[in-house]
Amino acid sequence: MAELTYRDAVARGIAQEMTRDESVIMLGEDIAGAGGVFKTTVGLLDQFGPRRVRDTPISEQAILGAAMGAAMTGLRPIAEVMFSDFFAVCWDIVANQIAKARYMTAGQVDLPLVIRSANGGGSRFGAQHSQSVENWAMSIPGLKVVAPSTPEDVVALLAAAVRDPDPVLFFEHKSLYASKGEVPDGELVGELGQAAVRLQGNDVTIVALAAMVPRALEAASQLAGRGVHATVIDLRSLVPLDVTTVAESVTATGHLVTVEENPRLCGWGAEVVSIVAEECFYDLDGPIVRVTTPHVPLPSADALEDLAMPSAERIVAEVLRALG
Amino acid sequence: MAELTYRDAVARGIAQEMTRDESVIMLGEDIAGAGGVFKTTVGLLDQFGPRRVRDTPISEQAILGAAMGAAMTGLRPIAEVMFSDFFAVCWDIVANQIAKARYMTAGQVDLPLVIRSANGGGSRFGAQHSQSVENWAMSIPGLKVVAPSTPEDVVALLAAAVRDPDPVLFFEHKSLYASKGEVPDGELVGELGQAAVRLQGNDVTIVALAAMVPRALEAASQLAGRGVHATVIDLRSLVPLDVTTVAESVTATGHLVTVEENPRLCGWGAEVVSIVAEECFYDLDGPIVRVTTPHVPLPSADALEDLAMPSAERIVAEVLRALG
Amino acid sequence: MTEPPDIDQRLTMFELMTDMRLFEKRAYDLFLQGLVKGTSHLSLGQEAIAAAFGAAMSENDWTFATYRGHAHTLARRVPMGPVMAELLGRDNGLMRGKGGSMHLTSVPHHMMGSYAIVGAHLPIAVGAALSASYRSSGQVAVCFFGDGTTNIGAFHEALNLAAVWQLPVVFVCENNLYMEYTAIGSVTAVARPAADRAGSYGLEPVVVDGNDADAVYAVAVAAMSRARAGDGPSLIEAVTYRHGGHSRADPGKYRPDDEVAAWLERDPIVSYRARLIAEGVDVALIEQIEAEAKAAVDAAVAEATAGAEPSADLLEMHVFADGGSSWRN
Amino acid sequence: MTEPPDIDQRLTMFELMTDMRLFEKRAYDLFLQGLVKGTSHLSLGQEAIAAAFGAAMSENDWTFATYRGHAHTLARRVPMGPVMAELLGRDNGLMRGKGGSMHLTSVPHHMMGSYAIVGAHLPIAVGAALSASYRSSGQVAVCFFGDGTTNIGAFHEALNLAAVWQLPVVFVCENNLYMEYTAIGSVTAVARPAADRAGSYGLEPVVVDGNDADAVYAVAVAAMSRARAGDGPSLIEAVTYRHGGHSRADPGKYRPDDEVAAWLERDPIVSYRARLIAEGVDVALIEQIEAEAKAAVDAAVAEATAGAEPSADLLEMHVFADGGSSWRN
Ligand SMILES: Cc1ncc(C[n+]2csc(CCOP(=O)(O)OP(=O)(O)O)c2C)c(N)n1
Ligand SMILES: Cc1ncc(C[n+]2csc(CCOP(=O)(O)OP(=O)(O)O)c2C)c(N)n1
Ligand SMILES: [Mg+2]
Ligand SMILES: [Mg+2]
Repeated sequence: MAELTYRDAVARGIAQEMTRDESVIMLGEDIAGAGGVFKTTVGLLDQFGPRRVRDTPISEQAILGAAMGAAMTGLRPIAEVMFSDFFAVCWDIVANQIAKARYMTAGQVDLPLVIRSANGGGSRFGAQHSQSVENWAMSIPGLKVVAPSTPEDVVALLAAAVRDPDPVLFFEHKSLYASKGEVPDGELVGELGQAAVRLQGNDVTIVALAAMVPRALEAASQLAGRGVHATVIDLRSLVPLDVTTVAESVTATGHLVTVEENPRLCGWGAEVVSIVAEECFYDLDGPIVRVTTPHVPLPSADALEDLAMPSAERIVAEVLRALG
Repeated sequence: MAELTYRDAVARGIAQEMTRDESVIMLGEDIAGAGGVFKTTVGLLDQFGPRRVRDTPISEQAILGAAMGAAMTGLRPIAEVMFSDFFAVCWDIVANQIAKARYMTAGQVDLPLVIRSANGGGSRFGAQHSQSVENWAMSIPGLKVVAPSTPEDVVALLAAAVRDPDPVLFFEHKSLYASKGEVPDGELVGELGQAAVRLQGNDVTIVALAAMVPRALEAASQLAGRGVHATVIDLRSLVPLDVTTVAESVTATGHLVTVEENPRLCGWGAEVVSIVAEECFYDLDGPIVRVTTPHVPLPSADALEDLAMPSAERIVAEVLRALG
Repeated sequence: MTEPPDIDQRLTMFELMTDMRLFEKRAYDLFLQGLVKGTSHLSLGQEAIAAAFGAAMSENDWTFATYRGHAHTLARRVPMGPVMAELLGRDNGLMRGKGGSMHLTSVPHHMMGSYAIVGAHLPIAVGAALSASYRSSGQVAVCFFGDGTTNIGAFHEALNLAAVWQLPVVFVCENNLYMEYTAIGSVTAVARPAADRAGSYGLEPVVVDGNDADAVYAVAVAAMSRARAGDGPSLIEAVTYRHGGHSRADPGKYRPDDEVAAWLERDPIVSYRARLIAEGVDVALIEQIEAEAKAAVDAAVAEATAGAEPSADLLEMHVFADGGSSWRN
Repeated sequence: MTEPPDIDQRLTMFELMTDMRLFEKRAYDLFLQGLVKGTSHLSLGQEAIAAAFGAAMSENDWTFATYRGHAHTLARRVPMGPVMAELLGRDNGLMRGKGGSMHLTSVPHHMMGSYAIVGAHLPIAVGAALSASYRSSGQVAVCFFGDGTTNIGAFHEALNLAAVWQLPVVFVCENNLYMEYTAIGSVTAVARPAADRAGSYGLEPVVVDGNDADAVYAVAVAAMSRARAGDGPSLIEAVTYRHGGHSRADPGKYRPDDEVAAWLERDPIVSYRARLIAEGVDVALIEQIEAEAKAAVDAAVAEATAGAEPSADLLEMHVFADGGSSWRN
């Protein structure tokens, strides 16, 4: 057991898999010589050499296209998109090519690849470097979508993603990179599609992801002070989605609040709410409430950005509203 | 009053606005000389000349970037993205640039532009030419999103979109192009953000969009034969969203079924459901049901594509299920 | 530069071109009968390019093609029956009806896909070449695309990356002078849409008569061996013309009659047939090839039309590697 | 080719460069004090390019810049106070704190934005040029970007479209030899990332010493008048070097010491100052310009630090033209 930052957990997870499997290679901007602009890939060039850890030009379509072509022909690439906002410049490769190839060919094409990206706000980087775009990925059939909240999950789910036979979009949260947590020694391999119940309570189910998990936990502890006991579920992966864990909890609590960083419309929260509104309708004791970023681009000033993203205080207020 | 196809309504709406306003120009692939690959812009080159109706290279980023730059500097461009699937190759310009410019500059930048695109399935074009991507647009703050279902609405809402001071994504449905309807003579200008109640009934509220509207109406007529009377709401625009009309109807019927062509996860249906599950919870008499395309890419064979998209029969079955 | 192809190669090319021509003409007939669904894009008139590469490539080399991919698929010896059945949307189709004409793929034949978004497959081909290079497999990725594709961003990114990493990929621009309905010359800053861009990637401009199978074969062989030798990518512009419209819905009327007529005169198959005979190939052999092609197409149509509609369970299959589409528990 | 700039222009350039230098050095100090939030990208060492274009452009011409846009913003005479306040995220900032360092924009000054996605603003600048051409306004769009930007798809699409339509846009590649932390030479197929691509768009390659304001001024004037004459776009590669790291978080240690030292020797402001004095400009005048710049920066800091935090209602303002963000009734 060692304490590791979320940032260092990335390199550890990758190193574990690259050591095990020669077919794993990496490509991305500034990932090799510089160890990544977020320092998530430090040491990997030295350990695995320039054939396996490759700096690319600023050409996201080429990076992801190359990852796809390599995956179709026997490799297991890990590609990096530096900021998840940049998925917009290469979305065709992700949404139209990678996601659809297996289906269109009736299963002929294998695409064991991982695309890592730094996602989310809180760093005062402004509207083009702060988005939470995991809902973009979730809306495209054919992609798996993972977003860990702890260093241990980073290692374990990254390993699972690399071993997964399907394309996985792996969202690392920028504002969690500096956070620390205990990570067990030795090989670590998680399972995609298992939510984690981070806190158990009987009054309300709070579902969160990535950086919203610590905030939901903080909100839960404030709520506990007011006699409201929340279950906090960390989804960890959006596809596959652990509906069972959510539904079981809602059945017990009768109340659901989702906490997401996505802007208001069509986020993953809306999906979770819709599933529950259909499948657990008769278990619900009150309206379902989503806590989201308002439907605005993220502002850069710290005062405004803090206001935009769901805070523990806002979660508390919304939970109390949901409970009526 | 004349009968017009949905296809011809596009050219009529554009011609109306180009005649009125010199600052309206058009750009896109094959839109000028060829009159559009869907023949939606036939005659406009002759009428308005090559300075105003411009064929472009296959360069979607340049097309939409140029539209943005022109809109920032005094023009009101109408750009075409031939198939809405191709938004993936220029999504950065849409989602990161056009949608965010006004906000990031605290209102300095005006972007009166329209992006038209042929959206949706039913033409056996396969997974890369058949998607319904209006939910992609809805999820991005800063865009208005329109998707008409009738020739009259095509003219009226296209005119409204061109006059709107904000960027509007205008989704024309490929499988409606050949459909016909009465269109009043003279200038026609609609209003964005007003849903249309296409049928009034007391038992269930069905909310649909674009090509799903005629299917919902067909389902409603089958349901009427079984004694179930549905209200059918044609949303017409997703942003602005006419929540009032939906909520009023749900309050009256107690049941909501959404019918969308989007693949299952994070479609606009999930958004509508989530709003209702929060704001109309106590009016609901049963689970909310979404009818969607399953979460798969669209197959090309006719038998499979027909199975994929919501049919009147499936809508009937799901409504009956929602009613319990 | 290289030797002319030997007689076996030339007969192979003639055979491939004949297969392609007869196959696509029949597919067009079936479309007129309402049997071919969706859209399709024929290579009629452009066959020499696909055939020459088909002859020049080794079995393990990879093909990446566009929606205009029937010829390239047949060039890899993918059996005609499943291809025709795919155009008809049948369960015995190459992809069981899930892809259709625009997405023909046969991984066992190293036909790595037909891509319907302009430009997308260029970087994907680069990835295959990266894999070949990483594994020192000696394989080459060959990527076919149209003139219009040279103006999209992915073209630029793919060419640069392939050149920087000196990967074994051959980019083949089939310049048929038109995009869909618009002439390439009217929207391109240079006269030769591919060749005049080669310098941007440190590559030599290569232009070849795309209607002359022997000429294409020569540049193909050179580019393939350059790739295999580790000397990096090539960019070839093969000038050609499509006899028909862009897709099945298009009569192609935007093209001047005399231009069409001049190119029909230069039919790559008619002229190649004449050349072979003039150079001593027995007419009987030629006719035998033609008869075999016709028989193969007949058999393919029979196979395809006998196919069932795709079964309903296919709809939710093949999204993920486990065979299904489940996104939840 | 053109006359050397007259003395007024030269003093303008010196003044602009001095403003930029002192402004950014102070911004860096404020960052070290924790007052500048988020990220920021300095042009220290690269000022001659922005200043020369600032002097060569007319008031109505448009600037499109990147996240490395402080210098280009000041070059359009945008007042320093609101710019500094924007870096501090204050309500009196140029965009009221909503954009930050990477998105400086001042439409009244025709500073049409700083764009933080590599390549995106090239097609946008093309659109402004289209508007100028359509309205026969005589305006020119000038678009600045880095060497690394030449490898992204949007670069290619924008250059081609501008050339096809012969639009009044000047593309200026500030080749500072590095992208973020990686040398441009290691990921680019040609030696001169912009100039060696000019031919792809039918343009002449233009390379200029980006640390020599007079030289940049000369090519700027030529390109601007070409654009205004209706002769279409230009692509200029101005070779330069950033004194510091890529962004505030980067010490720039990946660069060889002697390379850094050699370029510091070639500081564009120090050398220009010396040249002006050598050519007879009164030292007192130079010192006055410097003193004024310092005073302006002092005043800007005072103005910025006196600014309030942005008010909470700003969060949901400015999404739509009606001033708000409402997406529903
Ligand atoms: C990104 C994108 N834009 C537009 C299209 C629509 N489209 C399909 S084929 C085509 C023309 C392609 O021309 P070219 O590259 O010359 O190939 P050809 O069809 O002539 O073989 C266009 C515009 C598309 N499929 N993808
Ligand atoms: C599409 C995209 N990819 C990557 C980045 C991250 N990024 C920001 S600046 C930069 C380097 C740009 O280099 P260059 O164009 O040379 O400009 P410079 O910063 O040297 O002025 C990179 C990779 C980005 N902002 N956008
Ligand atoms: Mg073509
Ligand atoms: Mg640079």
